[in-house]
Amino acid sequence: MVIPGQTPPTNLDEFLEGIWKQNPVFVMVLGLCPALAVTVSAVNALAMGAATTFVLLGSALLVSLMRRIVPREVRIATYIVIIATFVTIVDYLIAAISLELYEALGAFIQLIVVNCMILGRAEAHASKFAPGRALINALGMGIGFSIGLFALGSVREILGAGTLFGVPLFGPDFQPWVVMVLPPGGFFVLGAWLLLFNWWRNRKPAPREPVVAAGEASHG
Amino acid sequence: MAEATLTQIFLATVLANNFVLAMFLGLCPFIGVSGRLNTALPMGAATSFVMLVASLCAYGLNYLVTVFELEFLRLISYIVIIASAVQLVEMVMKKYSPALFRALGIYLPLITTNCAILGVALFQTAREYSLAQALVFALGAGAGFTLALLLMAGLRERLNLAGVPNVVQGTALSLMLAGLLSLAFMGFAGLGAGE
Amino acid sequence: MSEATLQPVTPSAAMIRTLGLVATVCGILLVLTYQNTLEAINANKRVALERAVFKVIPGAHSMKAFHVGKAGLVPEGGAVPAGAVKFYAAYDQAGQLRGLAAEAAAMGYADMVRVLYAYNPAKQAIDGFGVVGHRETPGIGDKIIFDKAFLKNFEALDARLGAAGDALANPIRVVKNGGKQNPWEIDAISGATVTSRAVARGINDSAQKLVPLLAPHLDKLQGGQ
Amino acid sequence: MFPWRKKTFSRGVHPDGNKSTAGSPIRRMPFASRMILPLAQHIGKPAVPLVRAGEEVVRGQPIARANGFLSVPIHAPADGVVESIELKPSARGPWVESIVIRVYEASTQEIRWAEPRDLDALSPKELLQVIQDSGMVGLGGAAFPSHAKMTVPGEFAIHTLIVNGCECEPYLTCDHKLMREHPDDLMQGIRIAMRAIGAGRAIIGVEDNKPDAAAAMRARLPADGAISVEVVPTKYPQGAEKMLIKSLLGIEVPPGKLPMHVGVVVNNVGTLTQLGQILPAGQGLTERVVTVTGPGIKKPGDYWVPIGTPMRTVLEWAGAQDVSEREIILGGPMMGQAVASLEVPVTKAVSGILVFDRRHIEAPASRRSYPCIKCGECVNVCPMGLNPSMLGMLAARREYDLMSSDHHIGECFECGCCTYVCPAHIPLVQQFKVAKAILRERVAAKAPAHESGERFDFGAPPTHGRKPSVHPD
Amino acid sequence: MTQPLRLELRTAPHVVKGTSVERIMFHVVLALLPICAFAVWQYGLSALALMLTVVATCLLTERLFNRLSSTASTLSDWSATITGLLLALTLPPSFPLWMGVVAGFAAIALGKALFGGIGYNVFNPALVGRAFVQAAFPVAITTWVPAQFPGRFSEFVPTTLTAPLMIPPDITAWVKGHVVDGFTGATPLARWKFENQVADFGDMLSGVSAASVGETSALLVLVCGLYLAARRFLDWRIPAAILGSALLLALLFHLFDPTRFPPPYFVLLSGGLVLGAVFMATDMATSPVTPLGVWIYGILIGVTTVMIRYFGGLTEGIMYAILLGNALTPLIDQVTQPRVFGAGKGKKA
Repeated sequence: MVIPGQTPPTNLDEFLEGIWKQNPVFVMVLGLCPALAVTVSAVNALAMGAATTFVLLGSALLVSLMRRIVPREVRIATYIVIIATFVTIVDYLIAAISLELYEALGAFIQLIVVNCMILGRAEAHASKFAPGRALINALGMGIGFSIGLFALGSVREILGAGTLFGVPLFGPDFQPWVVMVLPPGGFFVLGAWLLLFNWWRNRKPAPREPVVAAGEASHG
Repeated sequence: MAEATLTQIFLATVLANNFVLAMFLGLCPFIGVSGRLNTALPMGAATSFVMLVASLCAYGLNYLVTVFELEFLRLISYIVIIASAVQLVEMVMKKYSPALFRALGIYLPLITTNCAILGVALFQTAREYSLAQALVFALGAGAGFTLALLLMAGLRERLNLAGVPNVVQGTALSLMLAGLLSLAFMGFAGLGAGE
Repeated sequence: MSEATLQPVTPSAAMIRTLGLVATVCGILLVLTYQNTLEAINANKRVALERAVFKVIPGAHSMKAFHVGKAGLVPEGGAVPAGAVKFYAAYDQAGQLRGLAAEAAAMGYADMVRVLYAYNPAKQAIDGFGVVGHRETPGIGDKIIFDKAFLKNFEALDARLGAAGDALANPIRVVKNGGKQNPWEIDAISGATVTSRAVARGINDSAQKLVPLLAPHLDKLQGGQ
Repeated sequence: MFPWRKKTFSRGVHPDGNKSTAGSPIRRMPFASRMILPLAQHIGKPAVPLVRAGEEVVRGQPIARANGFLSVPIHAPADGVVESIELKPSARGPWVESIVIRVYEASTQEIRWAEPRDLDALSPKELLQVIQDSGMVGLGGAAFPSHAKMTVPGEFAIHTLIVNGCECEPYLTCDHKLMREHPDDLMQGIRIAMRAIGAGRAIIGVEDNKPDAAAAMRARLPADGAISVEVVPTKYPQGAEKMLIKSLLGIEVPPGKLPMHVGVVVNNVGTLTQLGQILPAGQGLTERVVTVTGPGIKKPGDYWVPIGTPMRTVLEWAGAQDVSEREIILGGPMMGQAVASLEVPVTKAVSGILVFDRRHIEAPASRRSYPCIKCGECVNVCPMGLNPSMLGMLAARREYDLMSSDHHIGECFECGCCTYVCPAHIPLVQQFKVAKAILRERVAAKAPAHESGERFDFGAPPTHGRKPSVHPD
Repeated sequence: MTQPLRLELRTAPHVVKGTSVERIMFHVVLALLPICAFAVWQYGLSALALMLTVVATCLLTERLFNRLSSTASTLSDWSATITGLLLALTLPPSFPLWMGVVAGFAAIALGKALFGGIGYNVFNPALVGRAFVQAAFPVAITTWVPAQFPGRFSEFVPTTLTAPLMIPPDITAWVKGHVVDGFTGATPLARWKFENQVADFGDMLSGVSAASVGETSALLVLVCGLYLAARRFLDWRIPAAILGSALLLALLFHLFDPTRFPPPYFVLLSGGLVLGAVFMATDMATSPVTPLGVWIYGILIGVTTVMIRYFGGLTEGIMYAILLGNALTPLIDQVTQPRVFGAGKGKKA
């Protein structure tokens, strides 16, 4: 986050923050429920990523626009209503676009409401900055989240079905590892990604503490 | 659609379709609060209680929303009612059972953003459960959540004394443990399906 | 929030004003979305349902949904009588009844297995089958979707009404793979017995209810009224 | 009530007895040319010297006086001259203030400083004073001043004196011999102790591997039936106070409490036998029986050893010529202390000297230590009902407070059963000793040493454990 | 005595019982060998190849993680060997070798190395491996071949040599060609569950039925277990509690409805109940340490096994029951701490 006395972050920094430094999936480990539940395939993962990004952008815009008039006592309630609105919107949009996708994602679209990352962004960023910056940051976060989901979904689809985006990769005789599309596989794949990240961070000579904003790490 | 019996719903929700281990609901508190046994139990109890309240509220709300054909307000009203229910529970508890409040109080705010609670409301709606089914479902969800939390807390407390490699420490270890627990819970698949 | 105590308290009017504003903005957004997507969503749902029904009743061209209960037959949209069962009637291009379809569900290995089956009143048999939704083990349970031998069970699965008219003459049941001897038996998939059982149980439960209720109204459905 | 049920405590272990010295009689060991008498041979405050360098002393003469209640005097073990009062190595390593006596070659066994008295004429209180003056301490190894142990505060009524003749430690046979060879002295000692504590009956507990000792004592039991002999199963640590009380009376002493709380005082047979010997004669404690044995000893046996005899002299006499690359243990193998120097003298606390040679120490020393595999053996054997497995893991993580608050480390009396059975070779007892020492420091730091009314001010007790009340033998 | 003094200074106790982790583990390996030999006699080359592959994978994986964590080799403690042998014994004899490699890797990596190695694992590694491949390859792990089929010492089951990552071929035709009369390709448990046929007592005792590599002869497993228990390398209370509670529960069900529930001996002899109870539930690191806890743990496993078998979707429940027992072990230990000497019963000391 912005630390007084430092040069204010550029737009690029804002954008990259969510993609790398504070990746919601790998660094902050937020929004796990949808991340694990729907990532049985790359398509689902991307769809979920897109839906979440949409909600992030919409709520960031609205929260940022209203940041001066929302009294602090009711700000959380306001944010939740705004987020729920955009989630309902995206819920209807997906149902209108593809019923198949809608059924694949199931109740987890609506559960975006309680994705703490979104509330966290609204509280910690959008409510403090102008719409332009808030949108850039939200877009970065959304893309970062989508990348995280894709990393999960693609591994699970490749191993669990031998395909990527439904395209067979290894020919017809490939034995799928069914466990990967089952719940344990979700835990294992995300766990393995985190292991990889830990290992990568540990092998650097001077490991930097991950920057975690206080307001976001506290609630699940 | 054939009706699932109450026993089936309960068993399936606690074991085979455990909210945490099979449906990935309530993962954040699961990872966050499962470090110690003495916090896991109150957290589980508080969550179960709120789930029951939320399930009851959601049932009534869903009825209203359907009657007045305001489906697009369902999600908003659910999330608002859950947040209010938590507040209400907190106030009632504070007034009538301060001891319980002291034990559970710090967990209640955490519960608002617990997707397992909203999950109970959303799933019972999607599955068109009757009131009795919905309540049993909520009970099962709470019991399943508490069970998973307790198991996880026990394992993590024990692993605190183990030589877990540095790379594995933290969330990665919790996820791997959850995966193994989830693997073990697969044994319950189909339990109660027979008769 | 401890910081709240340090801040000046916002007057209630301002809070209410803001909340009102938020509610208005959100409400407008919601209603707009709802109205603009409603048609598409309903169309999607209808198409999906039709596709499913037409798959289990080949040759069908149009379909209607009904509820049937003790009190009688009610087309979709009307007041649903208590204890009624929903089903779909499918008609060919000429408007002749091709068959009836209903949904069945039962607890399978992992979760509810939901299927759609076609009931042929003329043959008094189930002659179509499709899976609507399941969470069974890939590679085992999902064989119910494509296993040819299993699907063969539903080419003419006996569902005759019993003499009393309140239940099937022979309950539909599953037998071990290769053990089918009677037309009302379903040959289980070897290795996927639990899922096969769920399918049979679901269909049996549904047909036991639906077929007796339907019997008095069959002629009404014929012409595609 | 349940004759088919063995009278014993739960759990415990059965190490090989190795009591090869049990058959032979006790022999006497000659005086060394130089005796070293540490002023702190007992638990409590060190004694205060009464002599100066150059002063002549005779055998039995008090050369140091008790310093307060929890302290005992020291008597000269032989005729000679005080060479110096200086720092000398102790068994545990640190050098301690000791009186060094150069022994006259003509010194004899005669005790020349004694005042025989009629004990029956003394009140219990006077009796306790006489016991303190004799310098008697618990000879089983704890070295807790005997008069202090026999001083019963008013709120307790003692009904039974338990005489500990178990000698559950492997190798040791000194108590066994005393019971067999000096039953009359023992009976005399028991009478004295019973009077001092006001107990109406006394039970001598003997392990069933010493039938001859039990028979010898039974033959000398007084006619009034106040004293009885009970045979208990051979099991380690049968000789721990709390275990023996449980075995004989079926009573468990609550955690953190002393046997007095259940109306019992426990004394070692060695202590009471020697009390019966020296008290009527009005002598001081100048010698004790020591078992000298082990694979590295050529003439193993039990010896009357004058207190203050250097270890080297004892070992030479017993035939351990080459003592390099050996392990020398004071006490039994389960709880004894390895010595750091051969200049260390035999003190009142030394019940045995074990010498293991290279062959015996090499194999265990090279054993590999594993993480705890949770086999649960330690839980199965811990006589105190603790969970050493858990305690060990907590100790490795330095969770000392948790060990104390949740897992009762304070109850551990370091009997060694857990380490004895541990297949992962975890030094559990050592970890617990460290943990208890650290916890004691923490407690001391929290409650600054204000002069409390607590009578049993143990001062800074050596690593014998927080409560000397529970100690084998 | 002029030479420099070298005194050993160690803390008490100075004598030890003389058991060691290696010794215990080695004897477990010894006790497993007859079962392995019997399996090879039953299933021939395929079983042998599978056992060797799985054990080798476990050892290599253990070594790999030793390297990664820069610790000394832990192969000599025999624990990885035990994991490999046990894992192989729970797999079907026709299991493709490449899947055996996956199972072995999962067992050591997920079940053991993750937690820091021997003593720290919270689940039985062999069962973690087995559960992983059960979830990953549900078809292959429920494909059975008849015991003692002719030619088992001269040829592999076709599935054994499946190319890595590929689907094993369908062996229905092959089995028909090698069939011992009446073989249905189902284990006794599956035949009971889906066809309500209780296998012949004698057949089950001698192990002439389709099953995993090592679970065909409950008798042999019991004898090997008795050897270990007699040498005190195994806690007899755990198998006693598991088998006892399973038998009792099965008896109750059988008395309640003999047509629906099989006789108790069937529960005991079919599937991997005895193998699991004797060799896997007794894994020291993953079972409770307290005396009361051990009984609770065993009874829980026994009851869960029977419940899964009778009312669950699976035919066999012992593996999941043990894994769940493992998961419950810390909680069981927590609530069954022994009573501290002298502490009043019931109240906390």
